Amino acid sequence: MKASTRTEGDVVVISLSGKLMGGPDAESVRQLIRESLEAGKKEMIIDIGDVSWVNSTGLGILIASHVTVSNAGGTLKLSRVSKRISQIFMVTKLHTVFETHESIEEALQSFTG
Amino acid sequence: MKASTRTEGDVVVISLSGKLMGGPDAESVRQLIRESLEAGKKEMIIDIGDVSWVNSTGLGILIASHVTVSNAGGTLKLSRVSKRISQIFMVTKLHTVFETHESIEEALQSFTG
Amino acid sequence: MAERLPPSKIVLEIPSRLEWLDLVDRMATGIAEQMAFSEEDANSVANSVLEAATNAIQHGHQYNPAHPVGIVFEVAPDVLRVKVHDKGPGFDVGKVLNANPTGPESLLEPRGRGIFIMKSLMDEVVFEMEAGKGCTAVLTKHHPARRAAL
Amino acid sequence: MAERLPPSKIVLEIPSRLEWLDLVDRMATGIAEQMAFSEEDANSVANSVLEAATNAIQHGHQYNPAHPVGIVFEVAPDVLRVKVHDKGPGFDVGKVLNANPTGPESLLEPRGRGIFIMKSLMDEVVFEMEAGKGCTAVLTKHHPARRAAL
Ligand SMILES: Nc1ncnc2c1ncn2[C@@H]1O[C@H](COP(=O)(O)OP(=O)(O)O)[C@@H](O)[C@H]1O
Ligand SMILES: Nc1ncnc2c1ncn2[C@@H]1O[C@H](COP(=O)(O)OP(=O)(O)O)[C@@H](O)[C@H]1O
Repeated sequence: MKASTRTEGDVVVISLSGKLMGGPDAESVRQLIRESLEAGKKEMIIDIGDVSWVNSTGLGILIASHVTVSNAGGTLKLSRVSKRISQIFMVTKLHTVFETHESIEEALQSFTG
Repeated sequence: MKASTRTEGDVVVISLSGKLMGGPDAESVRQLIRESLEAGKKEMIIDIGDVSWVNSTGLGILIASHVTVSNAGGTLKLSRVSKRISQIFMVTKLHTVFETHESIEEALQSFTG
Repeated sequence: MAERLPPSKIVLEIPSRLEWLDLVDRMATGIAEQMAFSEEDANSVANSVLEAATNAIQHGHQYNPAHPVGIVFEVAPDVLRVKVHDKGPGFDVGKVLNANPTGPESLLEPRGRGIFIMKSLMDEVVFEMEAGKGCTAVLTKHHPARRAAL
Repeated sequence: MAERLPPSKIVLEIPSRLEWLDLVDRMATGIAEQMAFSEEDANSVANSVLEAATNAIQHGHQYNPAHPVGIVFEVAPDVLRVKVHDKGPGFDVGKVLNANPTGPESLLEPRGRGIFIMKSLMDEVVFEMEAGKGCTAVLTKHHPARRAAL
């Protein structure tokens, strides 16, 4: 997995690509979330449009991120969830946990709009 | 491998997709070439832009097609040769045998223009 | 009626490291494609085989790269059976097989979804364990179109 | 200097049918990607391993699906070695190893390019044969970036 971040207004966009599967991936994402919160940014989007697959350990990373941001009084949304990943979200009912958007733009607008 | 043909003016365009690797693939291509020649069409393009890979047995299919069409007094050109396939063309010097074009349109124009 | 061929057997072996999981995905996806499964069923197969392989690496072998994880794909026209084998001690299937990680009290747990995902997406999930022989997850997916055609 | 790890071994076994060659391609491509080979080198590896596997299926096993083709990928940081094994009788390497299918008299031959392609694209191609044990093509590709970094 590779990760990069950028800031759009008050919103931090974290873009992940590759495979999301726990191990070292967990620490990289945790780090990015922590840095954003420390910088006072509490509105975040994780874009997973370029993630080819997620296993349940990778789901754990997304859940932990959601919990950390929520506990800090912020909001985490996801964008560009592939059919393959949304299959797992449906089965595990995690679609009731994550607000998801078709595009990064749509997710940004849901914060600022 | 899947194959489909269409006619543009006097030129027959044969579009291949999938993997080109001999076996039953050879007979399908041979059949399409034969039908074209029997219909009096001697200008042909084989488009391989959607072929993910070719092995040397698949190369044999392209060579046999070239020979059949040339012997009938026609011309066979190729379009959309991927980097991966052109690597094999260079190494085997088959790039000196096949006229190749970046797009089907360019190949068509080289016949009609 | 066409003669029934014996299933084609495809074998993959990877060291117990997460970095090789992507090969498991590529194989599962390639085989599902060759069998002409629907996109949804192909996703089910790939997602489930990844879960079983992840468990074999993590729980079965504790990431010990000296122990390879063995994956056997048995391909028949109307059914795919995938066996994911590790040399580990196995586990108490009764305890986890009926776990439901979708309830409100476990929905935010970071773990405990692998077997549930396999069970939800495959037609059959069985664990075979034998002392000294390790643990094998056996995942089965029928090909609905092929069954209807028989 | 980092400790030299033993090479990771990845094993694939397919029945001797052309329809499974695409799995060989997916594996070779996935491993080359994981090793961070350049696109050109990854193409060299995938194209060459496909040629060796095609020969094992066609010449080694004459498409007999009961004989699996075994492919072992040995991955080290700076080198990939791929062994493609069949149970066939082998062949007279001397006769074919120096064949040049690019001359004017053979340029339009439909066959006889497989070993030449492997030799052109890999750093080393060796055939190991032993009576009763079959034939193994051993293909080696060094990772130039990794070598430079040592
Ligand atoms: N191959 C295995 N070897 C040993 N234990 C396993 C294996 N697969 C699953 N388990 C046990 O079953 C539990 C539930 O597995 P799973 O549903 O995949 O969730 P998770 O792996 O996130 O804990 C694991 O925590 C582990 O204790
Ligand atoms: N694995 C093998 N087992 C037996 N014979 C082989 C094998 N690989 C190659 N050969 C022999 O070497 C010849 C040259 O192989 P190659 O260069 O790949 O061209 P082609 O396969 O198109 O004939 C083959 O025709 C065959 O006789």
